[in-house]
Amino acid sequence: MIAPTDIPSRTNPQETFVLNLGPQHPAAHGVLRIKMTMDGEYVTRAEPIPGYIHRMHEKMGENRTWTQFLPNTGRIDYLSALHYNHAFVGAVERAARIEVPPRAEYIRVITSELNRISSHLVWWSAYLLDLGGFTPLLYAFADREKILDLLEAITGSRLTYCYFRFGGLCNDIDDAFIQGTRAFVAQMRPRLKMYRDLVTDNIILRKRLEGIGPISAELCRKYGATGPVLRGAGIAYDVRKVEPYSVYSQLDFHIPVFPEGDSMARYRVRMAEMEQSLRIIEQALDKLPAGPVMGKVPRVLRLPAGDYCYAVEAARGRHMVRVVSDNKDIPYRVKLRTPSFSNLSLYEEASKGMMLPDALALLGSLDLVIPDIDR
Amino acid sequence: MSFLTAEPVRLLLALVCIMAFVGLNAAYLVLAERKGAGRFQRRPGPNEAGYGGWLQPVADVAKLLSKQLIVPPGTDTILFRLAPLMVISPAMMCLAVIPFSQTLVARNINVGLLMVFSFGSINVMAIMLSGWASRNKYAIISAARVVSQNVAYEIPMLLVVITLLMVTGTMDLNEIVRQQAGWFWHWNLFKVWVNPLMPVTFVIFFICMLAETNRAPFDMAEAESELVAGVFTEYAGMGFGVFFMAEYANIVLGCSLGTVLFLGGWQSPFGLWPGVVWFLLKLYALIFTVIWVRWTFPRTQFYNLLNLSWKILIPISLFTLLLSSAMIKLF
Amino acid sequence: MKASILDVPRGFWSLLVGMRITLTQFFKPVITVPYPHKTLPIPARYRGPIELTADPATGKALCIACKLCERACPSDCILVAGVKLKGEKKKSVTEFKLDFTKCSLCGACVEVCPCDAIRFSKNYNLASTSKEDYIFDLVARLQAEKKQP
Amino acid sequence: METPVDTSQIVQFAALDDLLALSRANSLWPLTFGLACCAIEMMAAGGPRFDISRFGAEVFRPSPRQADVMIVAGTINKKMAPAVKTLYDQMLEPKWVIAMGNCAISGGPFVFPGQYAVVEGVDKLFPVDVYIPGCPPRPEALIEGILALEQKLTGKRRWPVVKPPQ
Amino acid sequence: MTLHLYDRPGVYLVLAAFLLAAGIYGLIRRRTLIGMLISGELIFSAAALNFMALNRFMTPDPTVGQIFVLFIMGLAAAEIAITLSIIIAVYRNYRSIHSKELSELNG
Amino acid sequence: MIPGSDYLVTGIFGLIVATTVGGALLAVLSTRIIRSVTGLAMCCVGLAGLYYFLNSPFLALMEILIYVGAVCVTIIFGVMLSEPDEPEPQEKRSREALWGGVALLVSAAIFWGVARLGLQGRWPAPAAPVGDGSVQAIGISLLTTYSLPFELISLVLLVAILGALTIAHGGRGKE
Amino acid sequence: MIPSLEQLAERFSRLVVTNAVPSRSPLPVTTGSAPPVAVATPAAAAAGQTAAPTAPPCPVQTVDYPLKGYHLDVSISPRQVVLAAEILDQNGFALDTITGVDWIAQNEMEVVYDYFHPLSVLRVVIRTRIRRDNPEIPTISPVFPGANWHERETHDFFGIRFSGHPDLTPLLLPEDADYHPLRKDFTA
Repeated sequence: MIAPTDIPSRTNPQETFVLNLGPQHPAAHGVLRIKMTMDGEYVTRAEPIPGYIHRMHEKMGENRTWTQFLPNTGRIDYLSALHYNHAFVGAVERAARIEVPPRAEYIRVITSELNRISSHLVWWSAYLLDLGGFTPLLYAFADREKILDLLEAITGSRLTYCYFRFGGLCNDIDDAFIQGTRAFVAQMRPRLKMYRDLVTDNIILRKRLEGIGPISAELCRKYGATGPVLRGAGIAYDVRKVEPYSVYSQLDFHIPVFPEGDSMARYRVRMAEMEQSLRIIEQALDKLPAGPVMGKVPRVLRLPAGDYCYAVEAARGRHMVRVVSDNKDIPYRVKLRTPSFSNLSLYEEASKGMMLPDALALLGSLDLVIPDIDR
Repeated sequence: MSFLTAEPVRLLLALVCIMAFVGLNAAYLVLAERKGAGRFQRRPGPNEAGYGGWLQPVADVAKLLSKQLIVPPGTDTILFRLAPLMVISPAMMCLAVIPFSQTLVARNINVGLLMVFSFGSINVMAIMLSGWASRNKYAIISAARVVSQNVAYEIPMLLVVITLLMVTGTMDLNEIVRQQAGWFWHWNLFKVWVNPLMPVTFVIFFICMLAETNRAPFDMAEAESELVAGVFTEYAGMGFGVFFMAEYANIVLGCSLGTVLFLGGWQSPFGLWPGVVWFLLKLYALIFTVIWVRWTFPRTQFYNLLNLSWKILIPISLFTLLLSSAMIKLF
Repeated sequence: MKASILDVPRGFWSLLVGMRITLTQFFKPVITVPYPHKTLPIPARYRGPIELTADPATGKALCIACKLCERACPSDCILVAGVKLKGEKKKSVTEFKLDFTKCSLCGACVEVCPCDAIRFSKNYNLASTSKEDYIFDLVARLQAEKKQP
Repeated sequence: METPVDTSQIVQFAALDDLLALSRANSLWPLTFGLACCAIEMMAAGGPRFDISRFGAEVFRPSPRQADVMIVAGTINKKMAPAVKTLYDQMLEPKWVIAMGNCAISGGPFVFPGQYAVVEGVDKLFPVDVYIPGCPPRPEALIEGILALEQKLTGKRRWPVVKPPQ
Repeated sequence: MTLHLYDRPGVYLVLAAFLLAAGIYGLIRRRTLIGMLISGELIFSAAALNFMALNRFMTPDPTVGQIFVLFIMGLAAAEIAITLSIIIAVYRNYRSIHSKELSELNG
Repeated sequence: MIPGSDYLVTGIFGLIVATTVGGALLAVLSTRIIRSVTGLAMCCVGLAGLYYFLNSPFLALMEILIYVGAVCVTIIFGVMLSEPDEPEPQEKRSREALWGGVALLVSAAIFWGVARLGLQGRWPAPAAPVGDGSVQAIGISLLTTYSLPFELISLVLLVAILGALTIAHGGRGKE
Repeated sequence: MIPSLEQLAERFSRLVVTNAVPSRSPLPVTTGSAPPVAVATPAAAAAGQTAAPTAPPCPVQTVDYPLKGYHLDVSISPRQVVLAAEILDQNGFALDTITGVDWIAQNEMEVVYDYFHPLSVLRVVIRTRIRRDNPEIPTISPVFPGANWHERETHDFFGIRFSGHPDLTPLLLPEDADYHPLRKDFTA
């Protein structure tokens, strides 16, 4: 509704008109603006214009210490804050060669996977909201509250966790958390089945998503799209498997892949991923070793000069942190490679010639978090 | 001229009553919808304004009335103001012919069914005008959608109603109800010996009714996530409130029609309570289903919606039409 | 062709399944915690705006005004001042200002504090019509708390 | 002689005003407008656990013309500021603004000397009625903000005050 | 007696004449095809009203006029369908529906 | 009979006439095509009222159903697809005025002539009614006396639909 | 097709040899567990704090993944970035990200291209240096259309011009922004 109410200028009817979707638009999931050139209901060109929530994370990385940058990471993609914590913490640990105790690594995996489920639940509900279904949002949020309760009890916050520390975690988990998580896993499975019956198998949803917005594996590669977008195009690329970090190599799970490449495939990938996450959580809880949750860390952190990368599989795809150090206690450069940025960049090409509702269905299926694009 | 002068005053009174009925229904159906949605989603819904939220509609209406009045710049002022009126008045006119009980009908005319459909068709035009007058891109796109949707669903709707007309042989709504006297298998819905596809006809009628009233899953007029607020994007305050009211008035109308045509109207299966109670019971059961459907399904894609009408509903309803004409001829 | 015809009843069935699910939910109890009437338990580790802790014996703030938290804070929202009182080994805090509107609740200050003088409060439901309300004078708050325990 | 009539009229108007204020306070329709992290907590406040609809405030309107209260939930940067201002201008009187979260109050953790992007508080753009601090605030805090707005409108609080646990 | 205006054929006939005149005025003045179409509809309506009025006040069989009006309506619907499709086709090809700009159709 | 209901009925009749006249005027005088269509719709609603007064509720409803529900909506649809607002007058103002004058003159003359004919005509007294003019009677006549025109009209409608489809489709092909 | 690390290293060392910076003779590929610091020269490693700013003497080196987070580190001249992108494109790589680093002390800008392989664990870093006062480098967006946005972003933040880029208007900064905030000498 931002767009001033100008009259479509079809005085020369050959011309198409421009629809400014956003920055405030229900389908923009925040403040994305998409300049749509429309021919009737058909999109001839959809040009995303990000930057409406650029928050200078990379600049902030250069003017505070390594430790002080940590809270920022939880706010880049606030829906999977722990993954972003993990990537930055991992990069610094890699550079400073800090050993992380195994218990901490297992807890990191458990909390990260809980975070992934909660992130996918938010995506699911927001996507259904895009498609006009309101009730799933409420069901998903009810389930998500259970995850938030668990995470809040151990981290102290509900959304922008700052739980991981260089060398471990800021505090240990307790029995209540373990039991609560097991109970949650047990509850979540029937809920996922209910979601399948209520929404996934629903004819209206299937008709809306099947064959809509096909994205080929080659397109993904050319644009660097990762995560469920790439896996929905038939490529089993998952950082947890390809560049195993933390203790993922010791856990048994598989990467859901759907070859169709349409919105439904991306949808199904995420729904299947939630089940895999539950599996990972169960295994990690079983294998959880005893011991400390904090390794040996120097008091003042100075990283050896050089550049270091650390990639994690965030809920939206490959998130890589590249830190450049010049052997000071503040970073020389922090580069955040965020999945939504690359995933959105293919939108212009993928949405050509679609109808407006389909283009929005495609947009939602990319699962964007706008601050993740703008940083 | 007896048909003109006999009871104009009574007619006016009845119209006032209908207005009150529609207004009250609209206000409290909104509340019912919000509370119902809450129940479907396991939350209480509005319950802090007044005891259990009973004053919520009052608060909403008072607020809407006290909002600043503006006609946004660039709009077609006359049409912009006219459109809400055009939306709400036909629905009220149509309710005049609905028999709430054997005697409780504002004006029983022998072409009542036709009346409902003819005035119902004004609705489309009003929504279109409101979209056009807003001079807002979202509103115009939405208006174009609403028209194609309504035109597409008018056809199976009329076909279904014609099927029913063959069965009943009259367009007098009260007469149609009278024919369904007795236990509930005498309702048109279950008259399978007249036409074995009668329940299917009812389902088609219900779907078309949802589409004609622009209710989810066919709410193209106000496709929030796509078109901001659709045709209502530029409307504010009571202008918007009237559209809201019209939506619920249309639902009441559609469900009353469904009750009369298929569910036996004021006929009672047991005869315990007076007819009007039975009528309202059936009416609100249908309305509940409408709400239930809305809070269950996602919105259909626009061309799927047209496909549903042209490729599925119209052929089926044509088939039922042929079938019932054949059955009537044979038996 | 056959598949598309079969699609109609199948699709219709999927709709009925969905409606059955929402109807079962309809008859289940609500899960809302009506906030001002009832409240959720707030976990022990909940991070609210920080507050000073007092020595249970003397009732005075434990803070020694070492300013470590001030330096550790990523958002510069802490301002500490202290004086060295006569007869005491350590400095004691005279001013501890928290500009909560800049805080990101990261916990750096709490972790860096050498004498556990800061902790997270559980003020989870702050709302006010003035933003000056959130520039807390923690020393004054501590004293006010002491007066009316 | 005429004075009593006048006073009674004034009294009546005052009663009407009270009624209107009460109506408005119980029918705050927010604008669908999430910026960042806080928007998720805003959604959670609409969720079944907290259910903002109890106060009649769940009717999120996507069009500013129909909204009464703008919940600024998240950081506003300089690119976004003109758009937010436009949205505020497109809303009709009477309208209110709730600044939710530290970013909306003062730029929050994103303010540092020499920053180039963030607007340091939404009150730099237009008047704000209620401030809800936190990063992000809990949904209860948002409900508390709605109640604070109601208190501002009607002058009294109809709900019990919740003391946070120690 | 003056009250019963609705019982006098003259009122209807004058109204019909007015509609006819308005239609003809529009037909001359309008420069867009759709505008002309609307004026044409007015002329149709004038005829229909005349039929109805005469049917009501003059003829022995009250069904005749109604049937003719029904026919008029059917014709009008057919006319609208065909004209609008022509207009849209013309518009697609010439990007204008102003009658003046269509002169190239002449030759 | 309630006293004063005469006035009421006459008032309603006046309102209907006003709607018809106002609608017609709006339809021909407005420069915005969308308002013209609204005028046409108003005029048709007024006509429906007149039909009701002329003892034919069936036709009144048909008028609304066909004209407002179908014809006007179709026209608006056409308007939306082609957006034809009246162009700025390209000719000289004097010519414009001339055309306007001519149109006014012609239409005024027609109105005067026809209205005079209508008012002055000596209409024979109505004969005794034969049928009752109800829906049933219309249906029976349509299928007996007027079955040939009825079939013809159906044929015309069918051809019109097919023709419309062909024309519109052909237009698209040439894009 | 999944290339092996050795093949790739070989291919890039040939590229470096054929188009090498004149002053430098073709160098062998260093392999295996490189020292934790980025540079192989002992002098630089000893210097510590000034290590990173100097360009690595070895243009193609394989790196121990757990230490750095990538496998192959290639330094090339700015002219060769397109060629390098083409090689990686042919080998089925995908563009991870493009970014800049402002080495203000050396008066140079470093442009870093990260690549990953969607089918295997292979991470390649291509880096090049350009002069800081006239930062210009050819665009690789014809090879990887996804580079379009990354390059725009780099232009936003560092003012590096990508010659041949279709549209360098600010992406994340306001449309009229003429500042480059991630330059080390930037002040608001």
